[in-house]
Amino acid sequence: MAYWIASSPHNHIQDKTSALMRLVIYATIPGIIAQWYFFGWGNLIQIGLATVTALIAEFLVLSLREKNIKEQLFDGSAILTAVLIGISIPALAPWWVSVLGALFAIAIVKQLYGGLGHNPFNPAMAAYVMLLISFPVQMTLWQPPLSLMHHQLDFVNTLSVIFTNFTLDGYSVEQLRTHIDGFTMATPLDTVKTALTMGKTVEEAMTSPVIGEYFSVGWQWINAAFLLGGFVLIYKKAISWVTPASFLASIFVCSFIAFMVSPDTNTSTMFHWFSGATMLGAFFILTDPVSGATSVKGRIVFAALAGFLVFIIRKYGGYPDAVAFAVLLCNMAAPLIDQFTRPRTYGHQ
Amino acid sequence: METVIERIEQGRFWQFHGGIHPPEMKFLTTNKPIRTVSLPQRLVLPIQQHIGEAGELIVKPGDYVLKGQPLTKTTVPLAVPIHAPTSGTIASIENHIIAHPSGLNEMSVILMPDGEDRWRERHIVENYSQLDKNTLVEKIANAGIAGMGGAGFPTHIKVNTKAKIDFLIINAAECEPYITADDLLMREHAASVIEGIKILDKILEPAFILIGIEDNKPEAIDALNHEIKQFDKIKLCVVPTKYPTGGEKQLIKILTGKEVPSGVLPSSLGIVMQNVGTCHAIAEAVISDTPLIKRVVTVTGQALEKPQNVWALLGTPIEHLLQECQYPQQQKRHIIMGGPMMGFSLPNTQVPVVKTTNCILAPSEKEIPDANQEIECIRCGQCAEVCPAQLLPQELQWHAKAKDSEQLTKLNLFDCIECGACAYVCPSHIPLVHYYRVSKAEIRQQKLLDIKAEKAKQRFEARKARLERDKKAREEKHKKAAEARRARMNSGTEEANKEKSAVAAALARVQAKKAQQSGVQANTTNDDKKSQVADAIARAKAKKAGQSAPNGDAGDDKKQQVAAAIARAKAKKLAAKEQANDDSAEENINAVETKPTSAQDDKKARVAAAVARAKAKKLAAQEQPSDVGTDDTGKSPETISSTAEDAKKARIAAAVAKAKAKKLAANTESDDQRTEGEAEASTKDKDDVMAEAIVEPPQETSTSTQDDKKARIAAAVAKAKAKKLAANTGSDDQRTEGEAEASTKDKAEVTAEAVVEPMQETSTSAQDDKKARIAAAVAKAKAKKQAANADTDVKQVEGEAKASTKDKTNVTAEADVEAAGETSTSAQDDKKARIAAAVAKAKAKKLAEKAQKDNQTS
Amino acid sequence: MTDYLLLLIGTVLVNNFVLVKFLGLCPFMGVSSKVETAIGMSFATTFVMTLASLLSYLVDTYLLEPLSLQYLTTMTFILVIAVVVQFTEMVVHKTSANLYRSLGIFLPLITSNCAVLGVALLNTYEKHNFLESIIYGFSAALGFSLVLVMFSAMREKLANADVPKPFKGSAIAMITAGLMSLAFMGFTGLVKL
Amino acid sequence: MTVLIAILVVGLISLAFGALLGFASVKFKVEGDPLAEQIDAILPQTQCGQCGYPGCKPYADAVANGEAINKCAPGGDDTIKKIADLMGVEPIAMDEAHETDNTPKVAFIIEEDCIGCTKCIQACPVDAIIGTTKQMHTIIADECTGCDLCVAPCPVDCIEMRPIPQTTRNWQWDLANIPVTQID
Repeated sequence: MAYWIASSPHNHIQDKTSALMRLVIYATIPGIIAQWYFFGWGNLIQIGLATVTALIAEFLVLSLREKNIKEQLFDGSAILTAVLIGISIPALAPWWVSVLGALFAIAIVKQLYGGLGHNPFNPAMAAYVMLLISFPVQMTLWQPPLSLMHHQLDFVNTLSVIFTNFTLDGYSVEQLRTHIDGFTMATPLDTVKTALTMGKTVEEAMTSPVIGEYFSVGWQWINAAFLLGGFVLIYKKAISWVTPASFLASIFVCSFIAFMVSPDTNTSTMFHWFSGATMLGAFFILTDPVSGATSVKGRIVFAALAGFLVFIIRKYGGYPDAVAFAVLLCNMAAPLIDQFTRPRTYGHQ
Repeated sequence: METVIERIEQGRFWQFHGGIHPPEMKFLTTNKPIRTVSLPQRLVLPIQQHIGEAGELIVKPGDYVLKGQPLTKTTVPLAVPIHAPTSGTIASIENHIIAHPSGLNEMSVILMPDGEDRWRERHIVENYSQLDKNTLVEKIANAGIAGMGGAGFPTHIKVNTKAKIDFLIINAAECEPYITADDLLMREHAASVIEGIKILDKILEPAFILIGIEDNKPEAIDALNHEIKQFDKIKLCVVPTKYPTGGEKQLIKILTGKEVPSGVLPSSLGIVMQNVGTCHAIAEAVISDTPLIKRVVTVTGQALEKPQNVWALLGTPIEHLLQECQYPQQQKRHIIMGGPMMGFSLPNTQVPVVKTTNCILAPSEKEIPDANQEIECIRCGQCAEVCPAQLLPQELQWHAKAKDSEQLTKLNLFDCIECGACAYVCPSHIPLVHYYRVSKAEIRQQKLLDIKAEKAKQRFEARKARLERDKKAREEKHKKAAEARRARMNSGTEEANKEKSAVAAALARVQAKKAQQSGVQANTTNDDKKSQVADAIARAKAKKAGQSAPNGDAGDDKKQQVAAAIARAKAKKLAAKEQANDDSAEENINAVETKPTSAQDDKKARVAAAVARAKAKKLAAQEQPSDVGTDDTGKSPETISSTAEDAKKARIAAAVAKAKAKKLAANTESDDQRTEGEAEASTKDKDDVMAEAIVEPPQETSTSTQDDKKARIAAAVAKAKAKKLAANTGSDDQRTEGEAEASTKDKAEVTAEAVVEPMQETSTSAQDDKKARIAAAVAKAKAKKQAANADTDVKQVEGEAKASTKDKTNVTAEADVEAAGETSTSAQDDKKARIAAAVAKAKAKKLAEKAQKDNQTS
Repeated sequence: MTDYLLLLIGTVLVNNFVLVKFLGLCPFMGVSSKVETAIGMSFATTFVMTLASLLSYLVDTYLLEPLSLQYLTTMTFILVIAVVVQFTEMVVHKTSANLYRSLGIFLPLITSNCAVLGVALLNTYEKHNFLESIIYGFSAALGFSLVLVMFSAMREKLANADVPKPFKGSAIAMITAGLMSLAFMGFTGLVKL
Repeated sequence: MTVLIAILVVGLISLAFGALLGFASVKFKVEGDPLAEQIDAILPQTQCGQCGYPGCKPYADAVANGEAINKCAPGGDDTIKKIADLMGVEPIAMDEAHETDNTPKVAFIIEEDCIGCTKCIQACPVDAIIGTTKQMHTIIADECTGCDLCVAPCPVDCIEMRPIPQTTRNWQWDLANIPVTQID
């Protein structure tokens, strides 16, 4: 006659952390589809490569540390990190870039600190920053939208570019990126930044074909898709709405003030919202609970600081899209923010 | 104040932070009335069923008690009596398992009901309104009423507050899932609940009375509304259903918008909260004079065929309730006392129902699945969102796992009400509340230890100061005595010269004794105390080194010997110095000085002993692992016990040697005093460091000279015996170390006995010559037995001889006891006999151990 | 005025003394186990660096240059810094005893802190005028303090993380500092000097 | 010539600063070292001498100027941790020579054997033993710190160290020790 001994409470809601993670992964699907639609198979292949490497790395480290592999391998956190890396690096980056990134993210940034729940930095963004600083060339070979390219990039060609740097009929990535009129196309943020540094006004910068009719061909829809994914997450209570709202609000306020000060040299607020990795950062990266702040007040400060840094680096910094740097800087500040934004306890003043 | 009432009138209430909506599962028992249960075979009544002290038992096993008769009475204010739930005989009062998560046992009264259920005489009170406040509170106290909501705080204290009460809040929220006890109670006994509330109103005279009830109990709300129609002071507040609305602090926040400051009772805010069940019990106690002997318990859970609310007598084992509601005999039994959120799992079903038991939950497998795997916290913050006390559970569990109590107190761990909401929602299935309970217990334990350490520090300081004061006092006294003596000596009168000659004679005698002793054995008979102590320690260390040599490592052994050698050398040097200033006239002053210096040496010796003991313990520990390593496991248990035995013996030897050294110093001192013959000796302070010294001189001066002579004879006999023993043990040197050490202990022991004997003899009063003679006889018998034992060791007679010695020692042990028994005439004799018996028993025990050690070493 | 501001931001963020110029690493690693000690250390270092850059500027321009004794700069700077640190140590010992004890050896060690000597030498090297060298000293210390306090808050959390045995303690601290400097690379080019 | 000037200048500077420091050191004089008292406050005050010092205060003074911090057996690991935090050093494991199981123990006198020799009373550092010569002795349970100094001097070996029994008041929620199997 064995009695069951446990400490209260005895019943429990049934959702689990792995279900939470899986939900976030499913929420990235609209964004990935938009990316596939506008930029072809590039990112999908990168995501595949990153996921395989991430799982292998996680398996190795977990077996090394004799942890419960079955339980922790497929709890979704490694896959989520891999997916985020796959989405954020350029579509035509060589294969070893995403492999190295996934390896660094899982082995160093996550498992070395003690596995799930102990890593102070967001693994995906730390990997992205490491890759960007170690391989600046490969990491800035951004593929222009398919509609603007005069060469056709089907699956097999993309595969060969990723693995051999050349398409089947011998074009290098550089050639793929040159527009018919001869100049190399870059991301909208990059084009605007180079134009501004050359003293052009924002309108002139906006005329470049990369911008397209609204803010940017392709990129705006990808951001819109991630926004959609974000709303699903908020509705399903997987993430708290506070972080994205505060992040987008702080970007909006900064860019709005800058725009008011000098409309010529500053892009519009919506441009900031729907270009680069803003929406991805707002809903999928800043809301990573492990590396962010925990209390509600803490999250507001955390996200506002991130938005401010994104704006500062985009406007004055050397890198076109600074979401990754801003996230890392805020992860660094998170423990300090936590110490100063503790909520008032019941019965204390 | 007005705003609070206006908002309550409009039914608008405040909100508390967080809260969860677990499945209520109350449908299992809401549609059935409260059933009375058959009498169980036995009732188990723990004497403490409330917060505070347990009452004092006023019944003993075998008494016949009537129903409602009090079993314990209260002497301390924080105590609450318990009563017999039915008439019957008390089978026993013993430690029985109680309703506590630890599964530990506590003192409980086991009552066997006789089935007649006969009440004690009760005087019913028709109109309680003319009773004044104190009798009401006294009635509540005598009825043994404690909070029935779950805490069990004695009601008569809560009700007896001096503070001005604005709100009397009746907690009818019952937010815990599954539990419907209060709901059914309100439906069926709304009248007596309102009576109870009126009694509380009479005692506390609050400005308003609010009944907080959740909106998921419509029938109970109707029943209460019907009752409170003609009593406008009571307001019924129907609050939204949310767990933990029933929490004291949460309900106060909802109804009055006030927050109870941390660590303070709500009465400081002018609010007193009582559970509905308690009100019913108050009404029963005051009106129909029935003490708290039964209560409504919800026996529920889908594992039961017929879950229902029952009137359960206090002390009914859970087994009985489960049988009543047909709990199938299944292999894995999963039983919780209390609800699923705050209840604790029971280690077995013998646990009795107590005053705070409101639910027995027997869930089926699918209702409450087994705890699944706990994984790392990802700081998702859902627990912080639901925490009603607005804490940060994810930070708390991080520091609780790291046992960082300073951070935990900074994060206000003690404001956690352990409601379980955070652990309920945690997606990583971390048992958060369990971590907090463990940390809270650790922090409380640490506080207790700090207080105890503080107290120990003060006592140590006080003791040191006392010893300092005594030393100074003693020095002045000696200085005064010395001047007085010097003044008398040179005053040139007749008795002054006689005194001078007496001093000279004493000096001569001491001289002779020292010469004679130093001749026989260099270090053992040397009478200077300091060298004695150092010798003893050196010997003990050398012996330990000798012992550990066979199995310890060589290095350690060599260090021991070196230390022993140094100690011996130091001892000899000191002895030489002592010799030089012995013959000077101021010898007794030196004696005086040696006493205080010896006090320091004594302390140093004690420290050395402590260090030796610590090392001995370490050595014993070292030897144990090395012994276990030996192959014949059969033998190793004895050797382990024997090595532990050696370590203890070594410690005892060191201590006894010290004691002996002190005694010898006392003897030399007593000789001087006798020569002085001053009254001064007897006035020496009672708690002088040399306790024995006090024992001997006062008795000696008071007994007649004749006894004096006999004491000296006995002392001489003892000394002779000791010398003889030392002689023959010296002969069998080739015996192993253990043997020699055993024999030296014998010698020490014999002298210890000798010490005890003269003390005994001299302590008899003058008129008891006969008794002294008997005591001497007893001493002689023991000495003879002692000698007999020593011979058997020497001859090493195999098997039966040892058996015989064992019998003999037992026989002699009885003999001692009888001998002591015969002479027990006056009370003093009795005491002396007991001492002799104790010493004999200790000696017998030691002999038995030694004998047992003999047969393994041979 | 704006270029003073740019100098300040540039020194605090863009060429942060600890994470970009890698100066003052030993107190950065040594004192950062608890936040209170880190804050204490930050105040002490800020006080020393500002005062040291001020005095070294004066000694350099009004003593060494007219007598063309430039070759003595390093020695005199070290002398100045030693004096300032000794003075600070007395002040700290007097004002708060437990801060003095929790800093322990690292308070006198500020003398040998390369950031302090670094700021003095860089002042002369980059020909800062009087006001610039003070701002430079102060902002260098501000950068040092900001990173030190953030790093100590992180290390306090890392102390209880389930880091593999060989990496516990300063190994994981080094890696974290590496990742932090990675993040600070984002500020490159922020200020066009 | 310039070398002379250089020496002069450096001499001048160091003289000036020397004066400044002299003045400052007088003004900021600090006395006493509160560290020893603070360490003493952490120690469990059992005065048991197992650390090799005749009491807690001497051990605290020794630790203040350099003695190893892991010699306090009754304090166990958390005392070491507290001293390490106070001194800002790495906490080290308990010194195995002093390793004793520091489950809290209380001395107990077996009444039949006690012969009233008062030796244990003198040995007890906190006066937790009541009794005079020739009278029965007993130990005040909640004053006794379990330092085990009284066991040795007793000639009839009637004092034994008993662990403090676990009651519902000091139970510490370790569910593992309930003798019931847990089924996952």
